[in-house]
Amino acid sequence: MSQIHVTTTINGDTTEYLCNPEDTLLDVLRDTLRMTGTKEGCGTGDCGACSVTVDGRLVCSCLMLGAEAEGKSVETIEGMADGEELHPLQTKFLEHAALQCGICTPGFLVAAKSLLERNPDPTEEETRYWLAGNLCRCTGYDKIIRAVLDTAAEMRQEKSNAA
Amino acid sequence: MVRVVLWGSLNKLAADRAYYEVEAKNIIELLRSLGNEYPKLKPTFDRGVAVAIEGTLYQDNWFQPIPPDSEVYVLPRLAGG
Amino acid sequence: MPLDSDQDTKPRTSFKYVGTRPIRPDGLEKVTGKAKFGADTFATGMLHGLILRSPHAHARIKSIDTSKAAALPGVKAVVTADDFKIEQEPGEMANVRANIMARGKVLYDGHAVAAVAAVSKSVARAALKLIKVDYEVLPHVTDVDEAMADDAPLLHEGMITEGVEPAPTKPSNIATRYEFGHGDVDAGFAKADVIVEREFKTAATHQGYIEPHACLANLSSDGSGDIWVCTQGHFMIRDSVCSLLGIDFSKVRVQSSEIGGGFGGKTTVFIEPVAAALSIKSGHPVKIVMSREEVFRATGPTASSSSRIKIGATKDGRIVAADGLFKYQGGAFPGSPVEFGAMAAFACYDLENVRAVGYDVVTNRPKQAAYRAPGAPMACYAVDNVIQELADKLGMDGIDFRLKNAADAGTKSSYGPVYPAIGLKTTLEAAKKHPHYSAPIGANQGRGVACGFWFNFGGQTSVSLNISPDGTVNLTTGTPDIGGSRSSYCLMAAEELGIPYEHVRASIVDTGVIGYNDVTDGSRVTFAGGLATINAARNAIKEMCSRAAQMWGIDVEAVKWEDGYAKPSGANAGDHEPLSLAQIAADAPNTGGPIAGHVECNADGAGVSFATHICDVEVDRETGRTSIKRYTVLQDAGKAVHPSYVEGQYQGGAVQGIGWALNEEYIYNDKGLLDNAGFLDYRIPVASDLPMIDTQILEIPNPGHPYGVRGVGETSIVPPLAAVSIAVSKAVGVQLSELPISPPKLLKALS
Amino acid sequence: MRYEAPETTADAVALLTGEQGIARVLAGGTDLLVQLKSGRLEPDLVVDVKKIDAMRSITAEDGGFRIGAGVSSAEMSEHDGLCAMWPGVVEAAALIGSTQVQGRATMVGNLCNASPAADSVPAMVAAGATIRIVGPNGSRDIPVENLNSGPGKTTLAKGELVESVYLPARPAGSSDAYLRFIPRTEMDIAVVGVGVSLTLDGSGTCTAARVGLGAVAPTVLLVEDAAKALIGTKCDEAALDAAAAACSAAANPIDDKRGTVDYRIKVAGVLTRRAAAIARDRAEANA
Repeated sequence: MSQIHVTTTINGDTTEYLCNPEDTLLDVLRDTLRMTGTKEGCGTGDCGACSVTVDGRLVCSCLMLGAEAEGKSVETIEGMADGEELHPLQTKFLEHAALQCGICTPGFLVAAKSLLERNPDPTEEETRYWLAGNLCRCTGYDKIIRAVLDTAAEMRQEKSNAA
Repeated sequence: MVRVVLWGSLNKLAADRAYYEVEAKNIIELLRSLGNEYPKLKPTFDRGVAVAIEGTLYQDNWFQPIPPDSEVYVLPRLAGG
Repeated sequence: MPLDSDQDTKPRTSFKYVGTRPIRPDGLEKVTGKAKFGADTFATGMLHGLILRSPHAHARIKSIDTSKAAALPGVKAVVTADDFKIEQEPGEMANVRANIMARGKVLYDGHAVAAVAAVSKSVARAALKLIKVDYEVLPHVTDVDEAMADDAPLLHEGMITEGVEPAPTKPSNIATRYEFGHGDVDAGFAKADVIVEREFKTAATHQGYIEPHACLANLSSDGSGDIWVCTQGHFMIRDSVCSLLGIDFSKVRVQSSEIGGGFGGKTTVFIEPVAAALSIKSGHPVKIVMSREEVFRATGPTASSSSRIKIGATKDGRIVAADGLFKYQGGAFPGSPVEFGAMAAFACYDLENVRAVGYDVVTNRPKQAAYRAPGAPMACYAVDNVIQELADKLGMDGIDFRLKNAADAGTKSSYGPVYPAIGLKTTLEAAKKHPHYSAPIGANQGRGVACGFWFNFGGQTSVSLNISPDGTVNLTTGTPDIGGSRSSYCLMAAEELGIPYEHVRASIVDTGVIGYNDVTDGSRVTFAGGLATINAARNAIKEMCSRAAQMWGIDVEAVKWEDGYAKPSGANAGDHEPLSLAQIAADAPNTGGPIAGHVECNADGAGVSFATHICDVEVDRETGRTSIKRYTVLQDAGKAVHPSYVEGQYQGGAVQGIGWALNEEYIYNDKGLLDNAGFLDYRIPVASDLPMIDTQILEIPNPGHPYGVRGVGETSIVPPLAAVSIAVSKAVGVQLSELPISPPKLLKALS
Repeated sequence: MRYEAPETTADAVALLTGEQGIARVLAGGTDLLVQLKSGRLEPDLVVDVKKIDAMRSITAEDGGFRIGAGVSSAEMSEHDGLCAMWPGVVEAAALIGSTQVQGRATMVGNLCNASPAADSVPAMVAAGATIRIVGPNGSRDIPVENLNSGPGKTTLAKGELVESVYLPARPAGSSDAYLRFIPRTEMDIAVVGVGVSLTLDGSGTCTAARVGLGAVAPTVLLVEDAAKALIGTKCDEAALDAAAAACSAAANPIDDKRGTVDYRIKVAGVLTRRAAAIARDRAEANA
């Protein structure tokens, strides 16, 4: 079984790897590139723990082949903070105690970031539906939703201050 | 003397009494003397039980003192999630 | 364990750090993706392990031929039950041995039969296909009532029911009978003006942790080496693996990874002994990561239940007798939590005459594992439904009726002991006062109130607290942090030492570097670990005071510790400049060497815990769909060390209970095979299913803890089953008696 | 397994035709990769069609829209013209799985997976959508309801694939709606799904209607009796009830882990009434 050579961009860096045709993007991220921030909770697109964005589009990396990433731009949790500067969502998740065990946290953060990029002022209902594909079994979602809404409010405030 | 109450189904393995009068200063003495008097209790005691002394549950501490003339309860060993 | 004699045993009430909401010490790693969970480590030369599982619910294994698999290039080891030779005493460890690798018979769909270790996942997958197992399929049973029938297929020929006198002569699927209670229920019912009797059923549910089981075993041929694993207890993993493989405990160092949820499901072994055996046999590190399908088919869901409840009361609303029969199936081996269910069932009420009988039954399902307040939710669900029906029949408000019969300090509990100070009435009174309880209810909506109880316990705990030269503190223990316990440890250590929270760092360390710790379960960690932390800090303070005493040339009795400083105290102490913890730490090399405080203890004195929940639902009468409109949790925490994580426990438990009530269930087809082994059809609540979960923390100090702390992790899953069920019954005007209340079931009840 | 990502439909057809073993088309992959993961499917060739321009776009055509086989439901939701003309089809596609899944899943993939419970299919059937099939013998257009022959079975011949789906132009006073029932609010497979498309004249009388019904038979049904019950009426309560009764009558479901026969029959009617009312109100707004 011959491997496929893939050139892609991950968190802004050009990255090359060899993968088997049946390897998912998640397999490549975790096992080949050892970027284990992206988690596998189900492998069937039902839990969202493996959320990443591909060309700005939120997807489950377990439902995409590694070979499909050729020429694309992939963003993962490892690229969310800017050096030592956390993304506001990361800060708010800590402040609101929006994580207990933390296994679903990377997926929630990546998915929530994608929401706020499209909709800087989501309602609670819009937020809950956008994140419905991200399962959390610890928190009952309450503090996660609050953290996302609070981040959105703060980011809007900063934007208006900057303007 | 200590008054010992065994949980229902364990009680039936002993003498099916409301309570048992036992001479014991701590948990291990209590379990030993009950076990010697009613050998059918031993396997359960060996697997582990909890003992409630004045409302507090003790699972392992053999030497936990039992106040004289107090009433204690022998219960299944607890587990949790 | 006894507190230091010089400490007063009355719980402390004023705090500087405890009760605040600082950022957890492990937070940064978890929001940046750096935190290492079970599947996140790799070893040089690592092999991939895969497990072959039974396609049958019940079958005799006539033969297993692994030769073709072993011969496949890239396969380095194959194991079967024959590789677990060490005989175990009859009991739990023997059952675990037969569960991790089937012996003679497969007892459920997904039961492990063989395992391989290979250079890649694809080679391992190919190898599994080459293993030939010859099965003789046997009749199966998965329902608890059917399993108790005389003609039911027997899982364990020769299993005689325990707890029955005289012992039965005929084997059955009933492992044990339990009975609890006091008084004379028949005499009690004779005094009753109103009696309600009803039968209930609940489905088996899974803990549903998002992280599948994963481990990496790296053992040498003599059994020595390391295991990395996601677990609620790495000492338990070490002891189990070593017992099953005949290895000295001291040869194996087990490190728990960050754990992606457990809820009781990671308090036993499944893949770890298999990975260890494969590693020894192959001479390579072996990593096994379960698929989600394996998690559902082959780990430990909780029991399904069938129960009958009969409660009688007088016109004035006083309960005179309560009788409960509880039948739990805990899968293929004895050990369902029915005794805890029977003990907890009536624990919320002050009863003169009470009896609870429980049957532990085996069926062709995976061996159950603990799930948050094991056994209590389904029992309290049945009881509180009948309690509410009684209140309605008596024309009494549900909370008033519960208050009138609520257990309190001095009540002889339904399971035996007399309660010390407890918080049930406080939660009921708070619920009655809560605006939620008086808010208007719309059309097709209903409101349910229910109470819940859990025992809580302490257990074996070791904590080391080391003072660093710069005056910061390393706190190490061995109970995996499943939901923020490291921040609670740091808060309690900071409180005791009088230094900032940020100066204390807590870590969970491996079995080679700290004393024994029981698993993280029973809501024990913040209570027991906290108790040990506080006493470790007190031991360190004693040492620091004696160092100060030597510096000042005075008696140690003349030194007191205050706000992080050693200070001279008393008339003859003399006038000395107080010494800070940092100063004492800096001088340590010259004053006697390193300063530390250690505690190895068995922490008893955990206080029982109670909660009351209020739930509003709305039902679509045309489709049978139920939605949760509003939910409020009121629970006693003793003392909330980090309130945010206490609220998180309340909210998480409530939502797991909501899932149990509405949509979660193990569905078996007519072949006895699991039909919904995935998150698609095993339907745990998603964000859009829920409102915010309001919480109210009540603090009735636990006399058994220096800060009054009680465990809070488990009780919150107990009330929701009844609260939701009662709310739906009220919304539709039909008394429901089966969980989950899935739409087809509810629509059927409505027609 | 081989992975190929051709840049023309012709190359894709050639690859599929040339493969001796099992060949599968990869569009969104949200069903295919689950089958790969479970081991139920072990194809020798997977042909990724997302590099084929013709399959990547939504294009206006004869007053309607042609949607390429590689277009995700998220992309559909972002297309204003499509949302205005076929809101029911778009909302159906936007119900497939989670936000993450909608970033990949395609309507053609949803159709070719041949699940009777596929969300977008009843809406496409109601819309009178046609699909363009390309194969070794050229291309042909067929009604969407004619593609599937049973659960997991299509009528595609060796080497054929679906290149696009076409949603026709609509007269004024037209609209559509899709409703499905699931136990949760998201993430479930439809227990029943109903798509209704209709046209009202100036007086509010229904002049044309189509009703698609999913998850109650081996394939998605076009329920003509339900359409008849609406045509010629003002889609009042009586007409909606008649349409509902027609769908309940047409339903021929099974008992499974997601629902019972009785349940699906009853809910098929309930959703028909609700979806038809939404379509009617939308159509009035377009009049």
